[in-house]
Amino acid sequence: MTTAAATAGERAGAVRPATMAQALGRALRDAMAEDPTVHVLGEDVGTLGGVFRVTDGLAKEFGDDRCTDTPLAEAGILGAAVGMAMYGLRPVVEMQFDAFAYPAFEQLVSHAAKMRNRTRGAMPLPITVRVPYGGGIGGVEHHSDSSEAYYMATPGLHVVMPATVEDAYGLLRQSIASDDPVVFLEPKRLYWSKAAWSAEAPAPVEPIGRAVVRRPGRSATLITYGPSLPVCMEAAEAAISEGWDLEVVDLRSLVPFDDETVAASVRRTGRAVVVHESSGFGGPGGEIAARVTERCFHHLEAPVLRVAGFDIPYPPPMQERHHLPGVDRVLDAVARLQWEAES
Amino acid sequence: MTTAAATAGERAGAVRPATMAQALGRALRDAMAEDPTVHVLGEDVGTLGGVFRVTDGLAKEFGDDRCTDTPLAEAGILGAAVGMAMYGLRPVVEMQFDAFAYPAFEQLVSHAAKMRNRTRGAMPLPITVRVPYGGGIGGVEHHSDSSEAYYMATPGLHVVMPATVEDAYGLLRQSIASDDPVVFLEPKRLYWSKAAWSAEAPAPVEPIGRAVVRRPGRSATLITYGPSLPVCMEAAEAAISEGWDLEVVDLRSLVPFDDETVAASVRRTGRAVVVHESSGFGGPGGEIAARVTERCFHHLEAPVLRVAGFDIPYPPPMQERHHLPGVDRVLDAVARLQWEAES
Amino acid sequence: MTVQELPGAAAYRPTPPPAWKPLTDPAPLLPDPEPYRVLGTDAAAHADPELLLRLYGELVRGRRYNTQATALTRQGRLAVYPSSTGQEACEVAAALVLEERDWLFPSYRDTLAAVARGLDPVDALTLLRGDRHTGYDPREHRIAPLCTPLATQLPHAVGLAHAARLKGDDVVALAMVGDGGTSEGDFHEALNFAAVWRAPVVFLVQNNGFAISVPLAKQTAAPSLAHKAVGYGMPGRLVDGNDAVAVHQVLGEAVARARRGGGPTLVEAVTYRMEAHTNADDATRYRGDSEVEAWRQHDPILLLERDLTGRGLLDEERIGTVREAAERMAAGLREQMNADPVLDPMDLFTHVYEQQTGQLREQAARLRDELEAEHDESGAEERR
Amino acid sequence: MTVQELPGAAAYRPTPPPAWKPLTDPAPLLPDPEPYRVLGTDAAAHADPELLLRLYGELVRGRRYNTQATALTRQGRLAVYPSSTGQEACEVAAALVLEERDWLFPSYRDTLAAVARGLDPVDALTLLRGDRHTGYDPREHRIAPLCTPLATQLPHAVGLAHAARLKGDDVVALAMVGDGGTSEGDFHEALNFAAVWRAPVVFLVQNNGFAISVPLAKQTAAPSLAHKAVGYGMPGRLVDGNDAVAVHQVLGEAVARARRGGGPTLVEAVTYRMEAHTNADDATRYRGDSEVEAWRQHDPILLLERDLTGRGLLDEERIGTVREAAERMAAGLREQMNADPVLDPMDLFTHVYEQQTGQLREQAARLRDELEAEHDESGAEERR
Ligand SMILES: Cc1ncc(C[n+]2csc(CCOP(=O)(O)OP(=O)(O)O)c2C)c(N)n1
Ligand SMILES: Cc1ncc(C[n+]2csc(CCOP(=O)(O)OP(=O)(O)O)c2C)c(N)n1
Ligand SMILES: [Mg+2]
Ligand SMILES: [Mg+2]
Repeated sequence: MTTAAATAGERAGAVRPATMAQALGRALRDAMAEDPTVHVLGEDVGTLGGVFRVTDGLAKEFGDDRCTDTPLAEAGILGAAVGMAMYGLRPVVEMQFDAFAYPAFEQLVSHAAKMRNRTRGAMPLPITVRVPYGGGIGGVEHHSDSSEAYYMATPGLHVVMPATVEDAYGLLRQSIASDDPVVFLEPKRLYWSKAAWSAEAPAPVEPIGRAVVRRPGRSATLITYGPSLPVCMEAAEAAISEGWDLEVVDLRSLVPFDDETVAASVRRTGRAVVVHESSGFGGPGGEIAARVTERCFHHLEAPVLRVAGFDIPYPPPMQERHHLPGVDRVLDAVARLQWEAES
Repeated sequence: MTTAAATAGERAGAVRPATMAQALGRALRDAMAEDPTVHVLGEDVGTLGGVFRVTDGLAKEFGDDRCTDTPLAEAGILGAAVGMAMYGLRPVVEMQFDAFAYPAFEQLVSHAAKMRNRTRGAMPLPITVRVPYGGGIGGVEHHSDSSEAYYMATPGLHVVMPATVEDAYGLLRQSIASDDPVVFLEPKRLYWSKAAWSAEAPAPVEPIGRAVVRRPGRSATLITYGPSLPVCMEAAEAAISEGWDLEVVDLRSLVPFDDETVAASVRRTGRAVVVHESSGFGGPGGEIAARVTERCFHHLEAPVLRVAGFDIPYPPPMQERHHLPGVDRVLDAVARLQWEAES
Repeated sequence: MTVQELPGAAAYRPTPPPAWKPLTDPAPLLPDPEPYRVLGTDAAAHADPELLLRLYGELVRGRRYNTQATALTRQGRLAVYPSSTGQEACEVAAALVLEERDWLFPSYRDTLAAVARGLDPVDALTLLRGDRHTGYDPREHRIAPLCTPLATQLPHAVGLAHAARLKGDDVVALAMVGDGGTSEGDFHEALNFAAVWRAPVVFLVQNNGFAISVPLAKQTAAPSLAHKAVGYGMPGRLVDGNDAVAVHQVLGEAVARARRGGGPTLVEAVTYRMEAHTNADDATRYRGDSEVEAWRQHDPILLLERDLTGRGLLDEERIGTVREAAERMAAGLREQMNADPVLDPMDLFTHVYEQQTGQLREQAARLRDELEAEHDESGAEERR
Repeated sequence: MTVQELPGAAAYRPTPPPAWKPLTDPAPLLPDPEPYRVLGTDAAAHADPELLLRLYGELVRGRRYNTQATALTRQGRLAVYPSSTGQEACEVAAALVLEERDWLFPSYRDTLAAVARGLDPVDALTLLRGDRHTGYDPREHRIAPLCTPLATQLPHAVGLAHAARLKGDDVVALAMVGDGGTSEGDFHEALNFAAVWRAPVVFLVQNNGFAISVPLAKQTAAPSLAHKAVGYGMPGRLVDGNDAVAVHQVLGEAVARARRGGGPTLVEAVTYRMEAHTNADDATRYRGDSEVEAWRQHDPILLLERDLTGRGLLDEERIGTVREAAERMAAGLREQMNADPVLDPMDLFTHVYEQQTGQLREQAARLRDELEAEHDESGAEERR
């Protein structure tokens, strides 16, 4: 090993266990340090550091004007962010919980998503809307919604969902750097998930819009993202003993959607299950299954199946385990992929 | 003909050409006359009779308290309707245009949709939210959105879309009579569509949740609803000369979804195209295609295709004809249903 | 358009725009410059002793309920509890000021108001325990579900009060919201609807100084939250939220006005959240001890106790009796909350719609199968 | 908790709740009871003649723009036009009061303000003609896109003004909204943010008496819309919206206050919409002729013309010159609007995202094929 390499190694900094929340916080910090136009705003993001502590330390390091506790009004927050972006800033908005982004729906759908298009490119809006989302943390009503279906059905928005610590950092940096509005969905129950990671030299990640095969396999493809990735990885491990070698594709973003990677995988395996926590009906799974089928029809041995949350309002925490798609349901769906045809 | 029959015929009233807007207005009137708990509220619904004149005459006949011009605030309107329903009234809300329902999104999603479930059945909310929706009328920005994808992804809401004059009356009466919240999507460009219809003795229609085969056929199934039904009917006529006998299924409601009728049709024809005006990506078509494929996989000669609006913000009126799925696009999709396999 | 023949400029009097009506006098709508108080003033002598003692009993019981609920979070019996410790005067007065036929619209912090209105102490906690979103039939005690999305309950209160008035029922709705909640659009829309409709509704803002970590000064620049009333054309009232008697009086007047057709009122009660936002929050991150300490001297129980003791209405013995009653309530709550709630997972599908849809039937069947398989398996394990 | 030793009730002075600060004086925030006027009062004599004549010219030009645009709807050259006839004083004053570096946030009715600020008269109409959502680069004249969803532009103005202040730029934002728009939650949230942030923004409410068919009395019960300011802690100002000089003065003061760091102001201009809501609306369904007639006597052009003529600043000849200029503008507009806009359907996919997504590329390719096929076919037809 040459000295130069050693120095680079040192500069790269130590690889330590980090939580997703820490990686997200670091992404905000680094973005703010590099680019003075990056501003963070939201409820309790300043002094408190956010209810999930993702913005911890930012107000101290960059001042209240760069990391701002706003009045309690989500339409106002996003609307103000639109105006800030119109003036050339790069606002990063935190919505406190998924369901509390709904008051900002009109600003998101009728303005953030449409401003670039409306002005024929003259006025892009580089806004990142961070939304802690999904269930599994025992939250009371309105604290566990999965609302990606709403956002993906809104042309003009990017919809990004990290599932790993590395992606949390990398995708958030990319989102903030993007000149388009990004709805950045942070899986609440992965906030405290840990991985070895270097804050000083974070590993580069694939660009937004690229799906990644997290586990290669030959029997069938599990298509998933965000909070359901760990479930699928676990299911894939468990499937080995059943004789299935499952491939796991992490979408990483719903918009843009990576048809190539997904279709290539399904063409190889001939079978697919889409797994997500959001309700099934009208959820992302329908779109994904339809796209895959359009592209891979003659490669499919069985219809693309979906494992999703039930078509019910998110249940009380004591009942949520029945609602959330777990390993068993994924394996059950895999079992229903018409393996008889094989033999 | 016996005298009794003649009298019944007279009582039934004359069958005259009526527009969808007239049938909707009549449905409101009859519901209000029959049930004193039915209240209409919204912007300009009183004196003006609504910008589409659907509520014309109601304030005069039933008074301002039954048909109320509210302040200009959609969350307030729907929120007040929630409270009125909690007290036992049966509010019918008019949202002036599709995109102007977005300010009420939180009230719709977090309250209207969830109240019955939250209170374990103790407090159902019989609210009908009428939304003039879709494009094709040359409306300026924000006046032509199709937002059914948002509503169908929200458990607890019914989503109903009439496509005929008879259904306009019948489905609206059923929606108002329903003890659950209904998002009632009125295709703007069909408001002035006419059909022979008797206001005095409106023909009964199938219940909400039942799809109807509007045109039987054997070659392939067009699955559609609302503003795209006439397009599909026209396409089916045009297809005859190409040698295709198309079946047209009118869904009439997305929630509940009539899997039986749709799957039965596709099993018969072996091919299907979903047609809607809403953007394709994340739109209803994905869900429908996925459901159909799950149920009819081995009957399908080709993947279920989708003809939909592009994945773009609704364009300016002078460009909308390029965006809206028309007869040619439907026929083009039918042509892509892999007919070679046939011969 | 032709140029008209005009008199010289000085000769014509400015006329107001044609449709302009002389303004309603805003003066009666404006709140007094300082929060209204009774305790410690001469007015206290005129208060009904029975009411005072009732308020006192409820305050003590309420405080005990708060401390017990917080203790239950530590024991893992309650997932989360947003305590109203320090705010009991508002909670209790809001409950007591209403008639049985009236309606209460609590926010997520107002379990105590619901309990003081007669709701079973356990049923009030199911949302926060996590077994049921709403543990009670709202119609039984006319208490709307505890509401989590801030300020969204306010238009409900307006709609309900409006509906009652239309039906000719003599019903008032009282809706509770926090200082932070006043920033939401729904607050604005609700108050405007209420005023335009002259709906019999009273809005009680508990200004407890914070929205989680955000202090009032970052929430508003208004002279007071009560001043917002003027912009809707309703009276705004400012009251010391730790003075139970004052809160009861001010709310009582507002309820009476609403009842006699006088329309809505906005009441701002100035109080303080003595505990953290919830048990999961760390208040030391955003406020100092000295502020909390100052408010401890202004504790609502202390204020009332001082007054009652000073006027001979309360002595050590009566205080003891009141506290014992509160202890009994707490013990009962503890005991009941120690039992695990019995839940049926199939309930998930029961109340989504009046009639279960086909797809829900399918999903329910799938879950039933899973549960039976689980059951068989665990049965098999037991048999082994 | 122990019972403390207390002095007798009468002996202790009530103390305010600890964190309670004496209120800001609401008095300076309250609007005067009647709309401020200049024309026809002695104050008019002090106004700058040059400004008066400039205002007059713009009013006449603005009226002509309005009538021309409405005429274009009849000729099918404009899909729809929400005329600001009768409201020109507000439109023009809003435009003229701003510096070049400032920003204007118009509502869908305010094409005229945009034009008076320098926007090309045709570019201002693309939204309403239907060829482009926004026919101009907002940064060129610092005019935000004409905004259709009511009140949603107000938080944008606040955010932009806030951003400018943070950057140290001397920029003021002026945002326009109607009386109806004040009922929306976004109005509330924007004003609150502006006041808390002391953002350099001026809110101009054109109270023209109606929101489509809904009269002000069904919109609010407030003494005036300007009174809403108090609830945010900003000054509220009430002005005769048909008195161009008064509007210019009141807005000018508000802009100056914003510029020197004094924070936002809410200005209510009392005016009247002389035409129907748009050409598609039938105003006879909800209002009588006599009301319109009364306002005709209070026409903004008439008021100013009277004053200027009375004081010898204007005569038939100068009026003629002004009108000729307006006619030339109208003729130019007519001519330009007679040309069909040339549109490229492929534009539909160009500005959805910075980088076209794969699915948009596919869809664009499909449309291109369709268009080519169409083209070939019509070509073939022509050749036949
Ligand atoms: C619409 C919405 N946004 C955000 C939240 C998250 N949240 C819960 S409590 C709270 C602070 C509430 O402050 P305040 O209204 O003053 O009530 P308090 O907690 O002081 O009783 C916030 C931001 C929410 N529940 N609803
Ligand atoms: C959020 C929203 N709701 C409804 C509408 C439909 N709408 C267009 S103009 C209008 C009335 C607006 O009245 P006002 O604010 O007084 O402005 P004016 O038309 O008088 O200029 C309505 C209800 C809209 N554009 N946006
Ligand atoms: Mg508070
Ligand atoms: Mg108006």
